[in-house]
Amino acid sequence: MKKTVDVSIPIGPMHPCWKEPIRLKCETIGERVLRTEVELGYMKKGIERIMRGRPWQEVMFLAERICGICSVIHNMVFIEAMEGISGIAVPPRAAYLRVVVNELDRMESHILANFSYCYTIEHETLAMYLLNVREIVLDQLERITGSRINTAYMIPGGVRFDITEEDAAALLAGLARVEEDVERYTRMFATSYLIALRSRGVGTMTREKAIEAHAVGPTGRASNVPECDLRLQHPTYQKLGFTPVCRTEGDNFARNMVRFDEVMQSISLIRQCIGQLPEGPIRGGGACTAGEITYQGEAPRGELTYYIKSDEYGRIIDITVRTPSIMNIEACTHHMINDVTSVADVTSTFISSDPCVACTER
Amino acid sequence: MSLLQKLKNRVRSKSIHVCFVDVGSCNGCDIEVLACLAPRYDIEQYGIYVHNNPREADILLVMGAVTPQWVDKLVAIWEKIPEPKAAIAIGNCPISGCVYNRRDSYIDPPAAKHIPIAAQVPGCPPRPTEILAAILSLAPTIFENYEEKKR
Amino acid sequence: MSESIIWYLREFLRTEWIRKFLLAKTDPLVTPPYFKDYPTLTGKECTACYQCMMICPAPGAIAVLRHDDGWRPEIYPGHCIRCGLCVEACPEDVLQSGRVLEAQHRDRTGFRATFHLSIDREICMRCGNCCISCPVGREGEPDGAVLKIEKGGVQILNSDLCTGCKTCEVNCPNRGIRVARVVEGVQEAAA
Amino acid sequence: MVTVEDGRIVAADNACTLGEQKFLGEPRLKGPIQREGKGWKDITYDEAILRTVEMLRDAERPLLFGWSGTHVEAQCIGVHMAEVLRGVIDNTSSVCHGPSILAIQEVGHPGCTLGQVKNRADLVVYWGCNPIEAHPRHLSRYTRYAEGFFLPNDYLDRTVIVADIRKTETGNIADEFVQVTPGGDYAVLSALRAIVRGKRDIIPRSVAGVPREQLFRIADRCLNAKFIAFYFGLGLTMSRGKYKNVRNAIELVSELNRHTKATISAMRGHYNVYGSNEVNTWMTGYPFGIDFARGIAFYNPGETTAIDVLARRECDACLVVASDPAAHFPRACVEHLADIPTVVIDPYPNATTAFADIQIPVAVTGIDAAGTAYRMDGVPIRMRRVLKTDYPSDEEILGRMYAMLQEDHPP
Repeated sequence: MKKTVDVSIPIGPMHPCWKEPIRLKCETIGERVLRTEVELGYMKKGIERIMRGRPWQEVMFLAERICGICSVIHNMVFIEAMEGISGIAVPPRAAYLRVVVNELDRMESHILANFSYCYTIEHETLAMYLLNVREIVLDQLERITGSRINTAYMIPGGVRFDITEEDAAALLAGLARVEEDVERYTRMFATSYLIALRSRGVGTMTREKAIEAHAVGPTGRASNVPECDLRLQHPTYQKLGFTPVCRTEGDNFARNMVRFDEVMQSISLIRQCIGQLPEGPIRGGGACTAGEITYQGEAPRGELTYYIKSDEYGRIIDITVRTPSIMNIEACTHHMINDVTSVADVTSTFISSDPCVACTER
Repeated sequence: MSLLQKLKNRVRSKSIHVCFVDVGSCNGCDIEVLACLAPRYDIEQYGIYVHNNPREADILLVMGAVTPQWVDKLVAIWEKIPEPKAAIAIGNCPISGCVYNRRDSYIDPPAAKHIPIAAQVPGCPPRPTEILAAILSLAPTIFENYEEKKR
Repeated sequence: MSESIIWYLREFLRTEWIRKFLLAKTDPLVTPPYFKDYPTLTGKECTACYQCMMICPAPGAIAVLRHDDGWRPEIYPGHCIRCGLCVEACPEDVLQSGRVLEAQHRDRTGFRATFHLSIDREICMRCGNCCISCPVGREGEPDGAVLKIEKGGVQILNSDLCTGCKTCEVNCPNRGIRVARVVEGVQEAAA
Repeated sequence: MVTVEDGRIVAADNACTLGEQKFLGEPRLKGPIQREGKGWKDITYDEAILRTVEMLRDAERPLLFGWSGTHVEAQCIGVHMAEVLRGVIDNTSSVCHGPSILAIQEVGHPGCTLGQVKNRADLVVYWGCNPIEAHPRHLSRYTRYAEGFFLPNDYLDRTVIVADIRKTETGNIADEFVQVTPGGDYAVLSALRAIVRGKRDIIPRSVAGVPREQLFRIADRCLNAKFIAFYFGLGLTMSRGKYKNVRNAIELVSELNRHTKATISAMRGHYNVYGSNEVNTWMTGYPFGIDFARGIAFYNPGETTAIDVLARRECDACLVVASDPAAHFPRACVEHLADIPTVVIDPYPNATTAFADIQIPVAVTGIDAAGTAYRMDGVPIRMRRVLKTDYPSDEEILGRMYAMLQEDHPP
């Protein structure tokens, strides 16, 4: 009998590269990895179940705690979906502030993803650099919202806190520091020979495959699928004249570079927002009512969809969340990890698609 | 107290190996523990070294409301850690289940139901400084004179 | 390769880097003033209106307790998620956390809420947990209660007295009673 | 407070679903009925009493069962009747908290009244019972939600631990829920005793499905409490181990009493089952299952209890008072009950009616009859009557029967 697989190697659920519990089973021949299977289910808490029957002020926090890294976008999509149901208008100042906070969150998430990648390929210097830059971003987040993670900034009809002149100035100063540093680290990443060895041409996914697997977020955009950026459909981003970042290589390197570029893009978006920030109120009021909606937004990892049905008092009757990571994990196992040359590349490729297990399993 | 014991106390309080396990959190505490690694907080200057092997750890950081998948695995990980050891609950989830602790959810908090928890760091998530302070304040008291206490 | 080595040399020969390398010092670990920590008491008098309990999104995080010298809200660390909503909801400014109170005064923001009680008579066991645990009307006046078991079921006597504190909902063993809290964030126009 | 319209109660205030059903009542019989062929015929009270007395007179070994749903005065007469008849008298506790009583006979009963619990208990343990469904107002009147004198913030000052084999509705509102594998109560209680004794190191990783750490937590909660009220239900008494479980629970409580104050009580079923035990005890010396066949009171659970008497097919006439054995007894016992002449004295038709030859409707104590009843904590309470109806009370019916029986056996 012909032996097809030498050994099946499990990676995880507790593994130094994974920050969250997930298990990969790699079937290998020699060093080569033939297939990979993902085993999920270590984080299932039943958040959608406990959301039912609750008003927005409780569901908002549960939505936020679907994922701690991209908490702001979960909050934003949920709140904007509730506003869509109830026909609540957002004051323009609040809409711009939402973009500011959302982009800050995207920055910290992208920097963290790149940190994880560098950590996984054992480039710890760059990893620590990035982690330190992330602290500056978190400082800005804390300055505006009062907390570093799980900010609870948006409420139906507006945001919770206004931004003062000094805060805006401090924010811009912080962003300048971040910009300078990230620019240097991007150069480091792009020119380093060692990183290139581990990244260029590893885990390649073509545009066709990406569309087939419905890859979203930076993973999709690295494979030249710019239309997967849902910020193109958001009214505030349209006003800001947003164009997505896009690369064509579709390998680990491209995915990280897309995230670096998006950090730079976020900085410019925030600057634009602060520059154009209209005067006026930050809360418009308005109570949540009954209705049904499917609403999407662009999370740091890609397309985030909420389906919500509510009753007359704005309590959630039914809710379904589709998070980006599930598409990316599938795309990763079927199209990227296939036939990589070593087990070490499995972890780095998997991390490069920036999987978020807490999002996926809820 | 023997000289050897004094030496052990000294060494143990200056070299704390930490292993962390995420038993169903939202990631918030996870990344705050990661942030401790950042040069700003620089966990290693205090002699705390993070790595994810329970067999060489002294302190287990537990994050997350315990999901059914982890109930037995958490105990297994705890028992792999060599003595002297301690577990710290990071964040609200292992202390009370946080916002997930409602009827119909799948979780089984608190973590103290499954393994002995020596200290708790409340917060959702706690700041890295709070995590650091907890580890630093706990470690010497737990490990001090371990051999003598055991007797 | 060579380019990379040159690049690395350039990176490490920057004066800033060398200074950092030799005189490395971690930033002082300070908690910034704008951090929303656990709410603390301002010393103003609590009127036991239960708005904080109404808006609190975490189970068991806050409770308004009776002390010898009056009412006082108590925050339970380990349950509290430091969202600061109670600070915003409190009409008497009893609590404060970070810059929340200050920002609220500056922006004149607040919450407006209405409450609707509903009872599912099919599953209600009339155990009376809701009626007894309801904090409203416990002091003295007999007509001040929101709920009472009367005429074969839990009756809502004074729905306008309900503060939405959701004690009844939490203590109902089988979801027989529900309190809908319709909250909207509002802002007064700048004067 | 109840609302009365046209001589019927239409609504009751402050009553749970179970209590309200008691007050509203199902349709009651107009008068006594006797089985005739496949149907029933109406008879008068005099006829009914006469036939019952005849039935009991003719019986070799009559069984007088029930008594838990009636007042103390009627129970007294019941005991006298059993003595005169040299029959067996048993109450529902033989299929309910009988094992608890056996355990109490062995090791005593550190109990207290519900008023003490209400005012002092800061930790309430419900073991193997589901008060929300069986005693819905127990939590709100006496334990968790009641405003205690020493506990100004009632439910926030109290902790509730629920131990059961599955998560019940009471478990939903408990502070700590302990899931014990079925039949594992003895082991868990023993482990807790060991922990309270300070022998933590001998506890295995998990005891009957309860992790060691959780046992430590519970024990610590108990040791740190000021006053513990421990309530157990049929989940403890009627699961494997029976009275040994209860004995172990009582010993855990006395163990805890070395550190703090702790009391234990059973969650009794019928409103006056405690009274029945009391009456039997003060009159005969034994709480239930008393056999007068030898002329003196003889008590041997497993021999003189209703189930055993019926299962051995010894008894040849049965008087059921204020209870429903057909709904709770094993099949063999009910089959025998159908074979022998049976008289039911109960306000409402129930499952036993289907096996009875005569049913005599009576007034309900607390609604249209006055009487004394013992609460589950052993406090006698005089119950007043709210309605005036023509139904005779249990005491009246049984008194007449006893008077007739006494004529046969002059003292």
